Amino acid sequence: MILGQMPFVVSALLVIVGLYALLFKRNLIKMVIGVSIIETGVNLFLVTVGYRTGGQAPIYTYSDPVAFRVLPTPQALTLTSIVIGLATTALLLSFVVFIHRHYQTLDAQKIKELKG
Amino acid sequence: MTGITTGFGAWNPIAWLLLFLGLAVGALILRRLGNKQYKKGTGQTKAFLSGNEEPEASALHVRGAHLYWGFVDGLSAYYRRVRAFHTGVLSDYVALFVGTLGVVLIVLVLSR
Amino acid sequence: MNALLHHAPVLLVAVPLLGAFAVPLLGKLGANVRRGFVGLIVLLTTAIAGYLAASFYAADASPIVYVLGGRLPLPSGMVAPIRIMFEVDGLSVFMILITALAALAAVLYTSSYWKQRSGGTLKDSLMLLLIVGIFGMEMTGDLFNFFVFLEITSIAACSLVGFRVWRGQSQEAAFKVMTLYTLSGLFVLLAVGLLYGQYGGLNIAYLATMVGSGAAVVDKIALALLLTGLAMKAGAVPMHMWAPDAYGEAPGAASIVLVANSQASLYGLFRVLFTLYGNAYSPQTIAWILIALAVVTIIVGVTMALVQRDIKRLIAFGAVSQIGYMMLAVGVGFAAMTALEPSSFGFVALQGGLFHMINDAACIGLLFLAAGIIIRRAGTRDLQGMGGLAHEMRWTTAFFMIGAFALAGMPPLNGFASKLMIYESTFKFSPVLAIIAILASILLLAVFLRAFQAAFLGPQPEGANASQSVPASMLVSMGLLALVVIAFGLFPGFFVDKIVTPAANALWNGRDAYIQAVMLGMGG
Amino acid sequence: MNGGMSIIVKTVTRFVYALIIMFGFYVIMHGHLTPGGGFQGGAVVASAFALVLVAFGTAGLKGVLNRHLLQSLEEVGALAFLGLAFAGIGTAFFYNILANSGAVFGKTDPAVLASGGLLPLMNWAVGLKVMTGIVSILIIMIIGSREEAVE
Repeated sequence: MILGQMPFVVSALLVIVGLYALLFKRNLIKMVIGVSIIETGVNLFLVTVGYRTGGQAPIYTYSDPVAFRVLPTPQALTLTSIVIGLATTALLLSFVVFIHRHYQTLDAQKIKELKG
Repeated sequence: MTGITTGFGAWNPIAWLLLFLGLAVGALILRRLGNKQYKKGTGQTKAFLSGNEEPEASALHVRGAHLYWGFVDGLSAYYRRVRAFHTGVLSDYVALFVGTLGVVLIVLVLSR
Repeated sequence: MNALLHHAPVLLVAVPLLGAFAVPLLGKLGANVRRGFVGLIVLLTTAIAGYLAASFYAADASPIVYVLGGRLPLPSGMVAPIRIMFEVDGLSVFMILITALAALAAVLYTSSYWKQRSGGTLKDSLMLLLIVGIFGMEMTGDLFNFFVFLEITSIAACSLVGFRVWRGQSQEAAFKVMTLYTLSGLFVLLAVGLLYGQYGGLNIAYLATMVGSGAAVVDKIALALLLTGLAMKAGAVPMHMWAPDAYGEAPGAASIVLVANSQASLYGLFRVLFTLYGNAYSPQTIAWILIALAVVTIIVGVTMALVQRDIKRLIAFGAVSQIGYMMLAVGVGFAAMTALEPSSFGFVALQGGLFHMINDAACIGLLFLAAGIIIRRAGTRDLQGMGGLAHEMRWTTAFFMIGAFALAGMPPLNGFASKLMIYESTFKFSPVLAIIAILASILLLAVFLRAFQAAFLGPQPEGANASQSVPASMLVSMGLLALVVIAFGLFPGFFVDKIVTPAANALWNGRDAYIQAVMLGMGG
Repeated sequence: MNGGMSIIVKTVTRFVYALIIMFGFYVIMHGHLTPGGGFQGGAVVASAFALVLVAFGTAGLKGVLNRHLLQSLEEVGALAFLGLAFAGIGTAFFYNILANSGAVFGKTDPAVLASGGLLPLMNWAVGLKVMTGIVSILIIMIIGSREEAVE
């Protein structure tokens, strides 16, 4: 029973680790990695939500037509969210490249020209 | 059709405009009744600054950043705090976001 | 129901999407072809939006459901509606009108703005993508697709903010905004996952029938995640820090679409509170959370605007404070609606808050567009370094004045009408809130007088490049918004009756209709 | 960066990259039958190019890939996807007109490549968009970081 809850615990831990990176790491690349880790945690959560004990993968080709199949919606959600995550990470990293070019630093504490 | 009623009051911009125009015309009429005896270009039309020379307009102009200096200075205790609050550091933005989430979460879960 | 009207909701998303994908290809044929194409796409989108709205209001204003890849009724034997759906009710149509107005003004303005600089292709593409995302958010009947469109707007908006790669600050702003947007998107996704795990469905109408029947804690966590994430994207203090950065650094025309984007997030918040959750969980608490956020937003937004030196950041903080007015009005409305005996002032508050949304889009849009011209002419964003522009830019001066006065709530412009509705209903609810709102509004007038005095009055500073004349398309674009401001100001009763009341009705007592439109369409 | 990596990596890459591309196309092709599809297959194909870029340095792809061509192909993929979605507008946007029609991709029996109606075509469109898109992101980022090194 407790083992069954493990994926939820792990995804919560991943979210917390990612938030830790965002809050306490000063390097922008590490902050991007933090965002990615939160994303992974959320994706893991979505996949776990779709799990049903004894359910078969919803692949029509090979499954027994009467088998107990899981609904593929959570998998579809996860895939979509992974795709979005790829775009987000790419965009964030390209901003980091340009920030480094202009500011000559990746320290989040020093990149604060816009304030007040 | 043009106005709105709020349940306690009403607002009709057309009526307001008519009233405004009426008052404006009235004000103009009052102004026409005034004294036209002053002479242009003499001391009668100049600003009186305790007998000092009037500086040029450009020297008197207060540029945007200095407007409301007194107001801001009067509230300097508030502004010091609220400007320090806007640090411009991303980590602080995230901290405020997550902090607000935490507060909202606690309030919601504790409410019945 | 004819074919065009039937497909109108999906065409609103599909047509700009087609434009966004085709622009880079057409861009190779030359800038004029591309510009004409973008104009055509946006005109077409606006026409579809107008047609949809006109038919919607002419009919009985009941929700329209569009099923992608199928038709109603859905195949029988389903427990939950598993289809991608668009659901358009009075509130959605109202938001669509706001977005269409912002898109039209932005594209008109931008058609000459980028003549000197390269990269217009990508900017047009991103702008259309942002419009796609906003329309999608406002129409989708599905919580997950709401997240997808939210992310589309995030990516497109942040690319626009960071579009000026030659400015370090714009990269900084884009990075900050993107991180926060992504985080809020992930929180929303987490909430979607929680609700899905609890009830096995994603359709908003279906979830609305189920909320409250599962574990209360899970529902409340999901609500907190949704509320905070969407309030952040709308720009509520203390999560508003990104807003001045983003609005300030985005190209002039993009700022107005970003305002529409913030309002779409606000729409999402209202949808979640009123339609999805209704009064399932302690609605008074939720309403007071909203009101508390709103009061802080109003005060901090307007006082910070007073001390800004960058003209775009000044307007941006003004925009933040206006978001507070909308949240205040809707919070009061929510509190009144879910009170033991609902009273009519709550409905007036809702009307006022929603009416203020479209007014705010027009006024803030006007100010941002005028600020773009001011910056271009004065060659600086610093209020200290500009001045005297009124001597040669009469139209821009007039438009800026109209926008500023309207936003600060000067009669007889539109801001006064909506703010009056907010003040009077809020006063009935709690006099202190109304007094704060009125004082902040007066302060807002002072803020914009400062910007006006700095930019337009006084002598011109040394070295101002007075040679450039304002392109006609920019004046037309600002004229369009100014026309809206004046028309809404002079005939508020007409517009409140026609477009605001259906939207307020959708929030006030439209929950059942929204649910039934989908649930009755399910096969037995 | 221009020199690339060691001889071992280069040799292995020569062996592997064609296989990776083939596997990617397989994933795209069977998207409607097995796990995978346009995005996954496209990402696999793009990873082959990424491998070549890492192993041989930027010189490896010079002349082979044209950034403008890639971006045009990406738009073509996106437009094809949208066009396929528009194909069903007689009933509804995204309506699958070919499915179960018995025509080209309309075979009704499962586990046949020519089934699924518009889905395999959409997978191809998405696959094209994703592979070209990711490769152009890679190229742009490499160009970006290289200019930085010059400064």
